[in-house]
Amino acid sequence: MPDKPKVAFYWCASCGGCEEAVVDLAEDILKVVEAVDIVLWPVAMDFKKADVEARPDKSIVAGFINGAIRTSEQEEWVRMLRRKCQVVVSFGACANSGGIPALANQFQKESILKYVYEDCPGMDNPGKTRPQPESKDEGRTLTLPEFRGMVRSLDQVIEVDYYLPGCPPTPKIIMAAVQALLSGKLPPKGTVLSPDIALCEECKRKDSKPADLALTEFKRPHQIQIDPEKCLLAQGLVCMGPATRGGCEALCPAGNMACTGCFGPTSRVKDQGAKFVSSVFSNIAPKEEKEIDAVLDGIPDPIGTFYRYGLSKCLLRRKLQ
Amino acid sequence: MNEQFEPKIVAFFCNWCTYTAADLAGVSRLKYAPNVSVIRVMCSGRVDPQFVLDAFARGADGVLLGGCHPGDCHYAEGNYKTLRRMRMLERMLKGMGIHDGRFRLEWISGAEGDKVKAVINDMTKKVRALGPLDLPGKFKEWDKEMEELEAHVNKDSKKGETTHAR
Amino acid sequence: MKYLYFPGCSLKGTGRAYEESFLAVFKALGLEVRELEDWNCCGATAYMSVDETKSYALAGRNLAIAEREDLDVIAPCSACYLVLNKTQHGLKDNPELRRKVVNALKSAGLDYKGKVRVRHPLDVLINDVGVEKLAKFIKNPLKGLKIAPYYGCQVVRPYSTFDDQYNPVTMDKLIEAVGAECVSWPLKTRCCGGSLTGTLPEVGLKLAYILVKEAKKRGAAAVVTLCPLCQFNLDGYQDQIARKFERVDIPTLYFTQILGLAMGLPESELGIKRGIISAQAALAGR
Amino acid sequence: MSENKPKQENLPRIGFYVCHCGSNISSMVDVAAVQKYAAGLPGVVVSRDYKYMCSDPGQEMIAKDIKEHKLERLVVSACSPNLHEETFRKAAARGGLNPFYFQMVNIREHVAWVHTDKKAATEKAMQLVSAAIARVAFHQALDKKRVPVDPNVMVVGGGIAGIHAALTLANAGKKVTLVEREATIGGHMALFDKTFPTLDCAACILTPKMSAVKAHPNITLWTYSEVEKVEGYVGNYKVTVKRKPRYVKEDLCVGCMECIDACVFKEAKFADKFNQGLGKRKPVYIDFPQATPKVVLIDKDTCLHFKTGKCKQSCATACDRKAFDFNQKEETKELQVGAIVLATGFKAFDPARSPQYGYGRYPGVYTALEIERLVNASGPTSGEITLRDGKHPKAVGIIHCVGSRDAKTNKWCSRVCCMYSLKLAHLIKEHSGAEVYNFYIDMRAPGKAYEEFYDKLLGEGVHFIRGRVDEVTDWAMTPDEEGKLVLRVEDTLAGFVRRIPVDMVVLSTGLEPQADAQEVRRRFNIGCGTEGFFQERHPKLAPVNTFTDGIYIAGACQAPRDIPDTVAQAGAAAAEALALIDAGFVELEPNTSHVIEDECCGCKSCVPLCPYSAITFDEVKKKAVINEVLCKGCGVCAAACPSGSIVQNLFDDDEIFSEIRGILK
Repeated sequence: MPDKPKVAFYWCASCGGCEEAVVDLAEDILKVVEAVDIVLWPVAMDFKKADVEARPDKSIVAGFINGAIRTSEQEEWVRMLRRKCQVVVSFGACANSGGIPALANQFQKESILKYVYEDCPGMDNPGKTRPQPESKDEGRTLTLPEFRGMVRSLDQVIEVDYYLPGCPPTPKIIMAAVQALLSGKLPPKGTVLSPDIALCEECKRKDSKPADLALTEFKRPHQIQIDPEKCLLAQGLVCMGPATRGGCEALCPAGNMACTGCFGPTSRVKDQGAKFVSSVFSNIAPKEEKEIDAVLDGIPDPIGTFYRYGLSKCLLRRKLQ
Repeated sequence: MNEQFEPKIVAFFCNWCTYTAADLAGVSRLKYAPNVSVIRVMCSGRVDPQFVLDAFARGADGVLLGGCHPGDCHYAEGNYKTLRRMRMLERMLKGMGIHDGRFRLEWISGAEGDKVKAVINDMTKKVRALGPLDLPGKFKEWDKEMEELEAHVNKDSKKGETTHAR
Repeated sequence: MKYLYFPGCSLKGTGRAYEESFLAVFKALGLEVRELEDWNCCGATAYMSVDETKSYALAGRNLAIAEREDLDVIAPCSACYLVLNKTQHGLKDNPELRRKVVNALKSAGLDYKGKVRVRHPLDVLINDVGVEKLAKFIKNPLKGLKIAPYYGCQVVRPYSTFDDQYNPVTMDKLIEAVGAECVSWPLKTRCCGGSLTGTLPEVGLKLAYILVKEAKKRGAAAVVTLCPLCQFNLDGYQDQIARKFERVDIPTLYFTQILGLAMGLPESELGIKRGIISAQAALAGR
Repeated sequence: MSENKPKQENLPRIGFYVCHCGSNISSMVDVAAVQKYAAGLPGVVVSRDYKYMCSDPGQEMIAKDIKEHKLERLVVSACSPNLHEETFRKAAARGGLNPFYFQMVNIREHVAWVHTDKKAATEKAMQLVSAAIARVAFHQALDKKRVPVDPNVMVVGGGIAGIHAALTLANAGKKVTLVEREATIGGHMALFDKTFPTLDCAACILTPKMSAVKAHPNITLWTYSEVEKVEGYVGNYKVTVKRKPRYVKEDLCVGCMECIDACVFKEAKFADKFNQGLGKRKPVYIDFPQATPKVVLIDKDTCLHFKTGKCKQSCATACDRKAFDFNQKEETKELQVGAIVLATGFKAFDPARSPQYGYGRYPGVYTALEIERLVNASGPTSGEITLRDGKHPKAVGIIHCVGSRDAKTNKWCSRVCCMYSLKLAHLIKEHSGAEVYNFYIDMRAPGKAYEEFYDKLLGEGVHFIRGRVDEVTDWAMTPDEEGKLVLRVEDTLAGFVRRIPVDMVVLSTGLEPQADAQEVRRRFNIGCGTEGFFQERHPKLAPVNTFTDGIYIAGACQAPRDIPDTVAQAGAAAAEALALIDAGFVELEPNTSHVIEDECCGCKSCVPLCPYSAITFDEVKKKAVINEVLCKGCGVCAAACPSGSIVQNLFDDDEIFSEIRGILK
C-alpha cells in the first residue's frame, strides 16, 4: 500500500482558531486522518522542526499554514515549509491578509514595544527592561526571534498556491479543499478556494433589503435592537456582506451579527476596504459636506472597520510615520 | 541648478467639466506645471477609491480628482457620490499617515480653464513642499528586514543543515 | 451683545461728542461696550503713505489686542475704521508684509490670526440691532426735523463693507427710524475737503461750503454725519466760509446724537453743546 | 488576487502614431523621441510620427498600416479626444479594425500648449503614451447602438429665435410644440418700435411671423406655459409642461376686448408689465394689440373676483362667446419629442445695481426698454417723448454700457447696446427734436450696414461724447444746471471732465442671463458658462449644439446677440434638429455598463444609484439588470459595485488600472 500523502499544519501569528476549525471537522477528521499522514501539527502532535527539516524537499504534498507573519522564526518556518511542500495553502484571514494582528500596522514597532513593556496599565517595569534578541544567562546565550517592523500576510513572505478564506475558514470549505488536493483536480494557482461571489448571495436577509436604500446614519451593534429578519445594512449597521466573498453560508448574519468581511474580497477587487467605501457611501442620503461628515462620524474607526482582517493587503500596506 | 524634487501627480478628470476645462486652458495657452498627468473618466463618480490608493502605491506623490460643481453633473448626481466616497477616503488616508494636500478633490466647470491652471500650480507647489511620498521605495525598504533571513534559508537549502539566523 | 470699542484720537479730542453720544446710546440699548485696553494710535491714512510696514504694524497691534478677546471691535471714527480694514486686507493679501508684521507683534508677545471683525456703530445699529428693535427705544421722535445725511468717503470707499459706495442708505434708515426726515441730497459721499482745509484752504473751504449750502438749499435744518473729521470740517469752518462765500450756519451733528435725543437721553450726555454752530434752533424749530 | 496584466506573448499588435499638429505639438514635445520611446513599448509593432494625423493622408496611413501589419489596436497621440476621437475611430474602421480598439492621447491641449519646459513636456507626453498603450491592450470590440428618433420637436421660448426655429421646423414637415412662458409670443422684439440698422418697424416684420406660427398646422402653441421636467435621452425625450390658467378658454376668445371695457374697474389701474410699468392695465387684459394668441387673460392677484369673491363678473357677461371660466385649473401635459430647441432669451440688466446713474431716485432716468415703449406708437404715450411729469425733454443723454463692461456688474460687452442706443438717439431726435448726447466708451458697430448707420447719426447732429459717465446728479453747480439732471463725464477725446445738463437720461442697459437660467439649464441637463449663459458644445464649431445630444440652443440665451444673429442661430438649431430627426435613428455611445450575471450576488447596492432608473432588480433571478438603452455611461455603478461585478465598456477597471500603471512606470 503506497504510503499516504503527507500533509503539514503550521501556525504563525495565530489565535488557534484555525486549528480549532480543523478539529471542528468532527468525524470528517477521521476521513482525513485515514487518507493522509499528518507530519506536522504543533497544536496537536509533537513533531519538532528537525523532523521536518530532515525530510527531503517537496516530500510533503500540502502544507496548511495559518496565522500572519510577525517574527523571524515564523518567516524561517514558512520558508522551510515552502521548500518541503509541493502545495502551500494559505489558511484563514491572518495568513491571507494579515487578519486582526495586521491592525498593528497602524503603529510603529517602537510604540508597540513601549506600550507593552512600559505604558500599559498594570505594568511595573521601572527599569524599562525589554526582551533582547540575544542575552547571556550563566554563560549560555539565549536568543529570541526578531520582532519585524510590520505584520505580513503569508504570500508577502513566500509563494502561495491556494487561499482558504475566513476567520476561521468553515469546516465545509476546508473539507472541500482537502478533497480537491487529494483528488488532484485543482483550480489554477492563486485561486481562493471559495465561491467567487459576494456573501449576500447566501444571506437569508437579502429579500428584506430595500432597492432604494439611502442611509442617513450608521449604528454600532450595541446602539440598536437588531431585527433578526431584516437586512443588517438596511438597519444602519456596517455589514460588509456586499463586498465580501461568500462560501461561509452567511454564518454571522444568521447569528444576528453584521458581516465583518473576514472572507476577503471577490477576485475582481484589489482593495476590499476601498471598494466597500466606494459602494456603501455612494448612496448615503446627504448631499452637503457638513451633513455627509455627520453620517461618516457614525464610523469612528474606518480603518479598523473596513480593514479588520485585511490591513496587510491594503494597497498602502501600512501607516506611514 | 540644484535638482529640485518634481512631484508626480495623477489626476482623474471628468469628461464633461474638468477635462473640457483643461482643454480650454490649452486652447487659451495658459501655462501651468507639467507634474500632473490626466486620466479621463466619463464622470467623477466613476473614480473608485481603489484607483486613488493604487496610484499612491505605484509611486504617485499626489492624486487630484476633478469633477463638475454639485448640481452641474452631466449625469445629474454623479458628483454627489464622489463627494460622499472621497470624504471618507480622506479620513482613511489621514488614518494611514498620508498628509492632507496629497489627495485633493476639486469642482471645476467646463468654463473654468483658469481654475485648472490655478489648482494644478497650487497642488504642485504644495506637494513639492511635502516632498516625495515614494511608496514603492518605502515598500522595498520595509521588506529589507527579511532579506538576510531569506538569503540564509535559501543558502542552507543547498547543504540541508539548519542554524538559527537573526 | 458685547463689543470692544476702539475710540481713536478724534473721539477723545475734537470728536468727544461722538464718543459721549455713542457710549450713551449703546448703554441705553443694553449693548455692552468696553474700551479696548491699551489701544494705540491707528496711524490714520497719512502714516500709511510714509512707511507702510510700520503703519501696518502700528494698526495691526490694535487688531492683535482685540483678537485676544474673540469679540467684534467697533471703530466709530471713519479714519480708524478705514485704516483697520485696510490693515486686515493688506495682511491677508500680502504674505511678505504679514510675516514682517506678525514677527513685530510676536516680539511684543502678541499674535495676529485675522479672526477679529472690525465693525462700524451704524452697521451694528441697523444690522445687529435692527430698525424694529430701535423703534421700541424711541421716546420722542424728532418729527419735522429735516436732515441732510452726510457719509463722507472713508466708510464707503474703497471697502463698501456694509453699504453701497455711490448711494449709501444705512444712515438714512436710522434717521427715518428716529422720526426725522431725510432731504433728497446727492452729495452724500462728495468730498468735505478733509485735511485740505488746513493745507489748501481755498480748495478745502470751497468743498465744505458746497456741502452746507446745498444742504440748507434743500431745506435741511442740520447735517448729520458719522465722521469726526467731516463734522469738524463742516462745523468748524463756517465762520471762514461766511467770510469767503456766504453765511450758511447749519449745525452738524452725529447720528448717535440724534438717536440719543430721540431715545430721550439728556442733551448733556450727548454733547449737543459741543457743536460750534448751535443746534438749539434746529432742534427746537422743528 | 494576481495582477491582471496581459502576458507578454498574447499582447495584441499595436499601431502607435504621434502627431506634430503642424508645429503646435512638435514645438514643445520632441515627437521623434516619443515615437522612438513608443516603438520600444511591449505590443507596439508600428510607431510613426506625422505632421497632420487628422488629415486625409494621415488617416489613410492608419488604414493602410492596419491592413498591412494586421494591427489589432490603435493609439494616436495628438489633440483632445473631444476634437478628433471620432475622426480616428472612423479611420480605424476604414482599415477594418473595430473603432473602439482605439485610444487617443491628448498631448496638445494638455501638454504642448500648457507647458514651457520641453524636456518635462516630452517626459509627460511619454507617460501619457505609455498609459494609453498599456490601456489599449484591454480594449474590447464594441458597436454603437442604434435607437429610433421621435420625429416631433419642442421649441422652448417664443421670442424671435423660438418663432423662427418653430417655423423652419414646421415648414420641414415636423410636428412642433412651441412653449412660451408669457401670455403671448414675441419676446423682447415685440417691445421695440424700430429695429437697427434699417429702422424696420419691429411689429411689421414680427407680427406676420407670429400669425404664421398661429396658423401653421404643424405648430401647437402653448403660451402661459412652462416646462417642468425633462426625462429620457436623445431622440426619446418625455417633457412635462405646466399650463397656467388664463381663466379664459383659448379656443373661444377672439380678442374683441369687449370684456376689458366691461370690467368693474372703470380705468386701468395696475402697472402694465409689457409697457415696463409706464402704462396701466385692468385685471383682465391683453399685452398688446398684435398679441398671439389674441386671447385675454385675468391677473388673479388684481382681479376682484379672486381677491374678494364678490364681483359681478361684468367681463364674463359682456362676452357673447362665453369664453370665461373662473375655475380653470393649472394643467400638466406630457409630450414625447426627439429634439428640443431652447430659445429662452435674455434679461435686461437692472440699473438699480449701479446706483450712480440714479435710476429709481430721479424720475427723469429711464431704461432703454422704457424708451422703446415711449417712442412706440402703440405705447403708453402713443410715441410722444414725455417725462413722467408730462413735460417734453429739450436735452436727452443716452448712456451706453450700463451694467456691461464693468468689473462691478457684468464684465462682458452686451453687443447690441451701441446699435440700439444709436437707433434710440435717432428716434428721440425725430420725435422730440431734443438735443441728444450719447456717452460711449467704444462705438461698436460691427454688423452689415452698422457703421453706415453710425455715420448717418453723426450727420443728424447727435453729440457723441467718448467717456464713461461717472454720475447722474440733480445738484446744480452753476445756474444753468438748475432743475436739470447733470451727467459728470471725463471726455477722453477732449481731455477734461465735463458736466452735461439734460432733462432725460436713457440707460442703455446690457443683456444678462434670465433670472432662472440656472434652474432651466439643470432641467434640460445642459451646462452654463461662469456668467450663467447656456454652454455651447464648441464656441466656433458647434455654437448651437450642447453637450447633451438632442438639446440645441439659439439666440441670446447662449450669449448677448442681435436679431440678425439670433435668427441665423434659430435656423441653425432647427437644421441640427432636422438632421437628428431625418437620420431616423441616433447612435448611442457604447460606453454603457452591464452586470456580469453570475458574479452578481443580488445585494441591490447599485439599484438606487442610477438617476436614469436604468438599473432594475430582477426579483426572479435575484440579480441586478442594466437597461443598456437607458444607461448613459457615467460608470458610477461600476465604481460602486462592491464585488466588482459591473463593468463599464471602454472604462473598466483593468483599463484604468493599466493607465495608472503606465503613467507611474
